[in-house]
Amino acid sequence: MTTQLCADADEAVAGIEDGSTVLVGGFGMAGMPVALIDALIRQGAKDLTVVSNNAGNGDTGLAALLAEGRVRKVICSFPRQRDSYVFDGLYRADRIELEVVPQGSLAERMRAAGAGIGAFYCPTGAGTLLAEGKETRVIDGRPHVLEYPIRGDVALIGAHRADRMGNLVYRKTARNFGPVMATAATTVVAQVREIVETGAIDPETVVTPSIYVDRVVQEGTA
Amino acid sequence: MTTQLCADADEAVAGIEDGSTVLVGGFGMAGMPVALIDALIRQGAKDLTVVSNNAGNGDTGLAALLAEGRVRKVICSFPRQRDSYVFDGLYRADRIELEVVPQGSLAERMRAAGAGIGAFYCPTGAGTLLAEGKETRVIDGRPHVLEYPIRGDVALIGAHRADRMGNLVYRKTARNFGPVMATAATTVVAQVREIVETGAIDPETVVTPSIYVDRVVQEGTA
Amino acid sequence: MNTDRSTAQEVPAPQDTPGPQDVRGPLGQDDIAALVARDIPHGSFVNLGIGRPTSVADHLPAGSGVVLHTENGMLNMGPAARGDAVDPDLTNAGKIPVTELPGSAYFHHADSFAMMRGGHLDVCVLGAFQVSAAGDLANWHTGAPDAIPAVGGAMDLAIGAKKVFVMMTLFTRTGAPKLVPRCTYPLTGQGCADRVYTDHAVFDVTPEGVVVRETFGTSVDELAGRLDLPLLPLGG
Amino acid sequence: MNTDRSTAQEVPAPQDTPGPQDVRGPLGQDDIAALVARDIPHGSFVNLGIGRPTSVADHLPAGSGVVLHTENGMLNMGPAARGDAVDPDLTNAGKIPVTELPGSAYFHHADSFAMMRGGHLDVCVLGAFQVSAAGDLANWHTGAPDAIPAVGGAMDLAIGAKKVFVMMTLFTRTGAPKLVPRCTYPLTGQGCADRVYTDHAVFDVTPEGVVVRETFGTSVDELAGRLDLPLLPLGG
Repeated sequence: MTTQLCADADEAVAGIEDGSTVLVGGFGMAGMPVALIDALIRQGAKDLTVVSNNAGNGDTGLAALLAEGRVRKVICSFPRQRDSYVFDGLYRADRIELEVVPQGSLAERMRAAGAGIGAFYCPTGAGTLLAEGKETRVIDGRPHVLEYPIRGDVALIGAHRADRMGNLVYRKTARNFGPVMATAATTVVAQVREIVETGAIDPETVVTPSIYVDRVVQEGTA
Repeated sequence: MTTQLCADADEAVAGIEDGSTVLVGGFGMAGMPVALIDALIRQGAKDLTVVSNNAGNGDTGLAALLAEGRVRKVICSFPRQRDSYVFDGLYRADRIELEVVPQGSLAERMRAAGAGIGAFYCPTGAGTLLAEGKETRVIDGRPHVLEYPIRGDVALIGAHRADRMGNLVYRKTARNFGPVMATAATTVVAQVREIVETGAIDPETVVTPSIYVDRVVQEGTA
Repeated sequence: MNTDRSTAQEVPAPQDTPGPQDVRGPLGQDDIAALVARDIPHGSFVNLGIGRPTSVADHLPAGSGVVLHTENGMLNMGPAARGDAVDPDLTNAGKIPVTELPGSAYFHHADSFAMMRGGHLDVCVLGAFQVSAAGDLANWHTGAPDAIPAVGGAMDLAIGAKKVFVMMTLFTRTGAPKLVPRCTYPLTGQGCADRVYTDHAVFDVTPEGVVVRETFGTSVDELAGRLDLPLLPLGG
Repeated sequence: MNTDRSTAQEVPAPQDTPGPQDVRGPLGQDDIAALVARDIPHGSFVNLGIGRPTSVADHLPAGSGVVLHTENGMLNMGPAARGDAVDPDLTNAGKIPVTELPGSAYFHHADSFAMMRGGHLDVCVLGAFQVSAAGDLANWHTGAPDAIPAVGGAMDLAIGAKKVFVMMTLFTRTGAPKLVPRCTYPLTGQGCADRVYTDHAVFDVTPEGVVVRETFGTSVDELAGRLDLPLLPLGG
């Protein structure tokens, strides 16, 4: 349905419900939807499951959401970083649940959700701790782990530019998880640096077509 | 390894062995690597398995390869067309094997081959003739069919432009199967309309990165 | 016409004798297409099957905001190309040259079918040989022993869209119903058809049974006498 | 340094006492990186793990034709960015600002890991806690009960590349071998390591056993006395 151009980040995150699974884009600060996370903190939804590559840095962004006790579970590939002390503290206090997923399987499981794939056999992680309890199968002589889709109720992503229809382009390695998360959530919210007229993005270069994007907000309109 | 810029289409298809599985790009004429198919006809490899969306039209291209009796099996989504009389004749004479695959499963099975996915559960075709003999599983209340990768020994694809390093861009709906096939074959050969200097293609717009491309030949250098 | 998917070319021409109860007799194909177009919500992302379903585009009003998908890798496809606008690199799934509209996007086949299979299209419109009371769809194979099987994207479309609308005549040339208790032709997809637009009536396939939404030159009772399955009135 | 994957920060500093038999004593980390760089074929597509493996890039000669992949979505990554070239949108997998070279390409995470998992990279270079005689690799988890598990892309890299090169010191700070009969740390991948570059020797993991390719300031016999696994001489 038609992409909604939001007046500010608060409008963009309106309606996110308690208990939602929220996919949060970015790899480090590149592609991180900071304005949307800040708006989600103000918005108040709690008991969230957050799916993101990391589990927050320092005291801002995801870390601030975690610090407010709003996140029940984190699904990520790398929670432990030099400045992930907010997550570390919650984890050691047994106040947050953690599912560690190899980075590629994290991306592929969201891709499967977006692509209507029911499950897939993946060689990554076979024979390791992270495959414990998972179904396995040897295919072509190689062990594989059966992985299921990760779906979001909401995806919050950062992109570079949108047209008014909702087509997105990214910039350099800030592309990372955004295009995959945009396919995997019921409601997809993108913060962008600029919004251009429909037709101003070359159709050959669109990375996330408008069909995947529900709401767009320009950064700085917070 | 470094992409080879070939002097002509014959050099580009050199070494294709009898019994090879050849992925052939294109949807209708859009993206069809006509010069490479013609060169493959001259090259002489036989007992081929051809994977392509269709099974040849009229008397040229794929149809000519079929007419020469060089193809043992076709894996495609839609062999029967108004002018597919070459294939039709071979099929009715029991001189060619046919595996019909839903178009999306055809693309996804090649994507799985390129992406290192061992197999995947797909809802398409569940409960139909095309799922007969295949393993099935109900996931989230919905029947799925277990689909395995389709790998090529060679892929012959048409693209719009290459840089000298082998990065490819396509044009409009001629993109179709090219990018997927490029990930799924051991040796990937692309015919392009022009070859530009490395650096002349915006890195944001590359569709098939050079890592997937083994040989490039410019059309008209036949 | 190259037909990768639909069976529209095998749908007989509409009957044009007026029905007994309504001067608005059985509809022509164009009227059916107009009905489908009427029911597509504003701003929907839609795939129109090859053949007759393609004509639904002609009935979408200006400003409908409908974005057309073609499974060979494009969103926001424009009308058929004519004259100098014909570009061999730009076709629809029927391999007919088309145009692009502002805001279009291109993508490869795996991404295009991921979009379909993943349930991102709001509506898909398909032709059919048969639809069953359970919403099973048969539109790819006559089951004839000498037929060369060819499925194209039919099965992907059947299971992928949020809503699958079927357009067909209600009866074959020989008068056999095409809305049936169980399909006798090989299936394209199980339980996938949501609504069936025909020359005599529009039907909803629901868990309770087949509901008649509207009739054209006939009545629910009369239809019930010609079809071998129970029919429910709308709102009944 | 943000470490999403490797364990290089836990690798002790190299011993710099010369070995008993060779003036070329145990190698420093820089020498190990140079050895790895020497063995990367011209034109290879390579992923260098975070931490020490990153330094291999400094030893690739001009004209090596090596194309660097970073799993956060780029091919043909250039050197670290300095000064005005720093762009927050352009980092490597260690989140260090980098540059692009002519002919680079960007792609999203699912495509990037498809490239890795699909076996398209020629070489990947990783750090390790332990490597076993069977090529099992342990580099993500100490197994300590209070450790917060974090794997990043380690498992994907371990199973994806055509050749996996490991760079590590051969012994821990306390002198325990890191090339072991069986890993005691939790595995990153099974049977995935092809070659192990250490300060004392370079080893090939083969179906027949661990082969010593070259030694630095030591001998095969002396190594055999310090390691708890059989060693085969090169060409033996």
